[in-house]
Amino acid sequence: MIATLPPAESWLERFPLLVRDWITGHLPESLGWLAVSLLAIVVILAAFGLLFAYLTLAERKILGRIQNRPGPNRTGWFGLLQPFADGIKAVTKEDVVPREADAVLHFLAPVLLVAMSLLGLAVIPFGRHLLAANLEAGVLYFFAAGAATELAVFMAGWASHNKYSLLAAMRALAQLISYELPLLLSVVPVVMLAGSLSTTHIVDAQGGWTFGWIPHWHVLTPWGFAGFVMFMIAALAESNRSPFDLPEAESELIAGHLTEYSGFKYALFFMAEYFGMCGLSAMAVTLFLGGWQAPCAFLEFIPSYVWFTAKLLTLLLGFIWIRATLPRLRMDQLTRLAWKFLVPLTLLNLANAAFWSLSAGWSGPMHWVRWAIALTVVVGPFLLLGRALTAGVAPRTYRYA
Amino acid sequence: METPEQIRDRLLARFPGAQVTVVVNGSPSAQHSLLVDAAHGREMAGFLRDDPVLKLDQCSNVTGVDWPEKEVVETRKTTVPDPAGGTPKIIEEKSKRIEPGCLEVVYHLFSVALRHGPVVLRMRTGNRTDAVTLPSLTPVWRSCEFQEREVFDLFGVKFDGHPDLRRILMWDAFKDHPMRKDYVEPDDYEWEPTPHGDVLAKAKKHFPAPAAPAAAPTPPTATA
Amino acid sequence: MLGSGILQGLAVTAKNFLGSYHDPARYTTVEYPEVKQQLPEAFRNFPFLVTENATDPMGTLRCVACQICEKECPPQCIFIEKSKDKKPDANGKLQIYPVVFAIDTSVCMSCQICVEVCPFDAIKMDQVYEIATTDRFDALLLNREQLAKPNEYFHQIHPTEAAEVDARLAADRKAAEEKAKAAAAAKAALPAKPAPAPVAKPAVVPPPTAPQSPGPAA
Amino acid sequence: MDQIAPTTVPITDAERDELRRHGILLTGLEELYNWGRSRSVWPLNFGLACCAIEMIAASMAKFDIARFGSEVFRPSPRQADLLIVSGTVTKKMAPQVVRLWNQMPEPKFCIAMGACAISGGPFKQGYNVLKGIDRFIPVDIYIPGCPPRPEALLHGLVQLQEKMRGQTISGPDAPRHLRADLDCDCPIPEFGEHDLEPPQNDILFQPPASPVRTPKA
Amino acid sequence: MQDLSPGGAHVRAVHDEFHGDLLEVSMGPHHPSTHGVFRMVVTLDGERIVKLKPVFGYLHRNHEKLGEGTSYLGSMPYTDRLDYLCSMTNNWAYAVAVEKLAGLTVPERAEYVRVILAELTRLLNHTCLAGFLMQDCGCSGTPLMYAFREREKILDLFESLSGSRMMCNYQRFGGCRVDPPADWLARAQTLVDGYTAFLDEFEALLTGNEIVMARTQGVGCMSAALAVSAGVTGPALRATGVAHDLRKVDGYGVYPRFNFRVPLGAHGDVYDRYMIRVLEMRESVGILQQALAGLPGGPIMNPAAKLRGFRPKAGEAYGRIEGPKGEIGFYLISDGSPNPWRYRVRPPSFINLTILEDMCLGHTVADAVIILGSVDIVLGEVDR
Repeated sequence: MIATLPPAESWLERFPLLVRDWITGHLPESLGWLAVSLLAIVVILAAFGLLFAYLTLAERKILGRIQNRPGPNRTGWFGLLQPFADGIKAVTKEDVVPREADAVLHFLAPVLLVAMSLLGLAVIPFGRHLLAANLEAGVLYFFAAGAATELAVFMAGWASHNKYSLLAAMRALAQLISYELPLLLSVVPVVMLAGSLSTTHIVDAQGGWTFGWIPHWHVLTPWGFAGFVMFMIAALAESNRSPFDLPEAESELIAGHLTEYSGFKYALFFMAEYFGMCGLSAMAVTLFLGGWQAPCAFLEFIPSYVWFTAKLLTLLLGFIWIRATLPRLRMDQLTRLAWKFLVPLTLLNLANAAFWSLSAGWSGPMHWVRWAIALTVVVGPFLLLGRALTAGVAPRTYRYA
Repeated sequence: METPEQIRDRLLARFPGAQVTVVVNGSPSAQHSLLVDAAHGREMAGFLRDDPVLKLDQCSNVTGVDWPEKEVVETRKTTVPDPAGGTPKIIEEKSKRIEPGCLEVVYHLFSVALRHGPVVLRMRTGNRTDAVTLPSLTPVWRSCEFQEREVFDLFGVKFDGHPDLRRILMWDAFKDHPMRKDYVEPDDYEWEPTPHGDVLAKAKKHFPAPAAPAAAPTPPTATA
Repeated sequence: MLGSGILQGLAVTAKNFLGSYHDPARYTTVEYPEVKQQLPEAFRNFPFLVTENATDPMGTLRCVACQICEKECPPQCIFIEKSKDKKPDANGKLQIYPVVFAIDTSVCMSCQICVEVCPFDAIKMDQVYEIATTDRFDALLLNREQLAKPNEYFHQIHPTEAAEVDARLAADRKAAEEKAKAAAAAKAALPAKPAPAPVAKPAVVPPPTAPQSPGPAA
Repeated sequence: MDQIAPTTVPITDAERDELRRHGILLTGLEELYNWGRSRSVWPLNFGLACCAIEMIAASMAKFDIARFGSEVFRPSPRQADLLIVSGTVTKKMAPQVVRLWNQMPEPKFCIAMGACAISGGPFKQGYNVLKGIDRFIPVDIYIPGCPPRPEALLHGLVQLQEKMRGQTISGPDAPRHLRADLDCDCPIPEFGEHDLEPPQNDILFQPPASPVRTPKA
Repeated sequence: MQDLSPGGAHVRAVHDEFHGDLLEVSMGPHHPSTHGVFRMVVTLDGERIVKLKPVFGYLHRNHEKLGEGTSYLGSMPYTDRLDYLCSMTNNWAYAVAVEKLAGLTVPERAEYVRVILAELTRLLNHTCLAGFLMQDCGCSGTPLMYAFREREKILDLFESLSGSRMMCNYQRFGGCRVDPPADWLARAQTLVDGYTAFLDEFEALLTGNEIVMARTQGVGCMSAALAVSAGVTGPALRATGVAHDLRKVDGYGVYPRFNFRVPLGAHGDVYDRYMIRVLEMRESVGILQQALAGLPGGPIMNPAAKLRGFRPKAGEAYGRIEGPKGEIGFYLISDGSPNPWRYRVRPPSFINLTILEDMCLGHTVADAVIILGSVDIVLGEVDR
């Protein structure tokens, strides 16, 4: 029965809409738009709140498994209640504001951070019919909201009146300036090829399959793959995740901008970090991984939001895996990586995408020429710039006495 | 490597006014040492470091030793021939004398380049109270920097020419030199579960423990 | 190539992640309160006093209050008061006994020197470690009654050492009995004093058999 | 442990579990609060000496303190719930430890891990060694040993969780920050010419009067 | 001649270079990466260090004073607590000093057992160091966890031999306390056989990692001349290219019988110090294989050695061995009584810190943390 219906019309696919309509159906017509918006906010808050809770647990458990141990497993079944215990504790903990601190900014920073990192989620199409706000300039809106998060980190560091926090604030600003650029530049090709700043258009542009099993996702093109990798590197830096967690570098700056935060405010920071991570991953899914599109035609019966969630979780697992493996970069290396490596590569990638767009009509043997040129433009500069970046750094041989 | 006697002779030849004596070590280790006078200490150390035969480029260990003044009972035996022509009589004369105390700094020198050592260098202060200055060997060996600060901190030897002579282990306001043999530690033995010996004596001074003031507020958390 | 080292590292962590699900060498956790690690026989944590008879622990302490351990204890956490009178020990011989024998476990560093120096095999190392408490003063000062544990317990935690000790003590006892018998026989001829107390050697020095090697290079 | 026994808990754990099995959720605010904080004890990433290595070992793969939800060793005292004084507290360090304790937000707990932290341990005769951290800050759990095995630390943590579960939001057991009559801060000792001044906090440190206990029957 | 004095030309050059507003930060005594209670007062220009003053003494627990108050044997368990990662080598160094003082010889079997335990300790220490260093670099615990996984295996061996995981108190003057039984040796052999595989995996995780290399290469360089003058010993000295390993130089114990090499660095930076340790571990595995294969029979204690009432005659002795952190030595003066008159520890990690400031100047805070980590200190030994 499912197979006969177009996938967009299937009952499972429309299920969230049905629920929404059922709820708003009880309300007068005039309040309908408000109810729909509020409902979207509540659903996003609840879903991402829950995702945040279990992401912390997943991170602790996966880190544990990578480190040959089980991780939290005693609070509730398999430790499933652990996030709630942490939450209860964080809420009931005493809130300390240092005497010398700027109390207003000290309070505003975590609130602003959470708010800003949530704003971006409004334009992510989580499914075929699931989108809180369909903005024409959705991508622009997302990055504008995201840029404010680093400001909040700076506020936190500045307001705490702690030397470590101050150092962290300076680091956060340097990081912000360095990584906004590659982050945005790696997105430009997508916008260029989709011809729209709207996230729904971008996802729609990636629809369809060649032979029914090769999706038209951007990541499967040379420029798209390069853009995806660079976007993810920049996203790691934007969300202050290892190996770019310099502002809260534990071994250097105690807890950086978080040093003077306790209790619920600290939990808010934690929450914001995960929201930011989720937001950027969701954006990466939207821009490069085909959004909610299924990877093969015959898998389309699985609802779109399931596909989106699966892709999102995969990226989030990647974040955790990288965190478990890599040490942290130094500040100057971080900025050098941005300016000397990512920015030139993203600019070249822009040209590459332009070429890809112009050569869309090539067929037959020219099809292979197109691929060869695009791959060369990706791999060649990567090797050259990579060598320049790692100049003077190499494995060594040692002599023996 | 040269014997301490040979080093002494060469040092005396090089520094005519200096005093160098070999202190014989009675233990099976037979690590004899050179006692040098403070006035020429630094020049001699520099010579030992740069001398091509010795090349003592590493000062491995610097430490202080406290020798408090002690009463030495010397027994002098004199044989008095018996005027009667019998066996000579042995008269024992006991004399007490106070051997002055001093603080001593010991340097263990090795050569990394020539792989030999140790040459043990000692310097002594005049007494334990006011004449406690010795030349710092930090300009000769960098490794003396912290170790001499430690000797200053724990023994109270003042090192002349040390770039940064401050207390290193104890806090700056601390007044005593705790490694001296006559150091009396602060008496904070209010209560010792199993006192004996010195600890018992100290603890007894505090018993019965003063009853807690009745008006005292309760402890912030219930530890019991 | 830039990134190859990072990918190699990611491979190692991935291997460990997967390995933790099937390879016991990569999943080493002992889930403590439920599963307890098997302690090695040699494990030591705080001393206890050996009594011969569990039913009369205070009457059959091996300790004769010689105070050697008290003197040798590096952190000085043992406190002994000798008795003024003598009581018969497990062998029926009259011995001084400790009136107070206290070990302050809040000071003890489990170095085992008391065990090594004890000539009577009276103090041995225990293996308990779950002794967290909320009160330092009352719970951590162990007195004679808390310290005394029967020889069977010693056999349970250190079977090899306990067997050695028992064999040695039995041999000593036998020797003492023979000596006493001889003394009795001699006493029949001439009144004499009772045999001296048997003195056992510390457990850990094996008998010398091979020639010595040169010591550490000077 | 007798002291923290169910005087404040109306029903025992076994009874509660029994009720749970029948689907009855007891969600008293107090119980929820105690459940939450006892399952999420984040220690301060703070090591002093030898015991710190065993503390690290307890957080490592073989013992894995994470199973109790406590692997989040926070480097900043502001986010920590538990101060594990792991190792010798010297007189030079003691003011810093008290300062750290004061910087921790309520409700906070302290474990004295190892002989040195409890009483100065083997080093107690030293001139620079504080004879027990309980002279300056209140200690909840003492774990003897030199150093205690990692399992002993886990055992101590379980004891602490039990103690937390017995506490109440109001009344004499309430956390300090919820009470107006108590000052949260412990006074920080100063460096004197010969010793710390004062050498102990007389309000906190009230040892029993007699040095040698009478043998218990 | 190079200026090696504190505050020398290279230090002044850094001071002259920076003119911005300076920020003084006190790192420690409670700081996640000071490896205990160590404090660095750091003056920063931005993030660059223009001045760094180490502050010691937060773990000064009067080891030497206590040593003068207890018997020679009574100090043995205290030496466990000096460098609490390497109790076996501390024990050995102290035993060597006392044996020199009293002229005691050690049976051959005990010498072999000492070598086995010392090399196991070296494996343990270097593995943990690499883990801690990577933790300082910002790893989320993974290398440290793998290091401690292997450490637990070695600790299990120590525990089943000596009775304690960390505080072994195993060596005695004139031998060792317990004879290792055959099954213990078999277990040790299994561990040693598997260690190379672990090192390969560990190196795959770290050594070739671009971030690790970028963070550690060219950071915290130390010149050979300065290192020798500052008394730096152990892997930190060998990383500068000075071939100075007491196992070769003094040839103490039975080390001359084993075939092993001493790896040498060329740059003296953090990466070299890390790599020298890794290579040393591979050599240690070789020594262990040889020692386990060649372990002779015989007594484990010199029968002339006394446990109680040990009174060496008046004199003094300085004994040293190559500990995992460098030259650990004990200097003892006996006055013929049961207690030493002077009991001095030559702490390698304390003396290796002498030129910490010289290494850190001009680098950033993040570098200072890993430079300190690469020096490999244990505060129990630094402050004693």
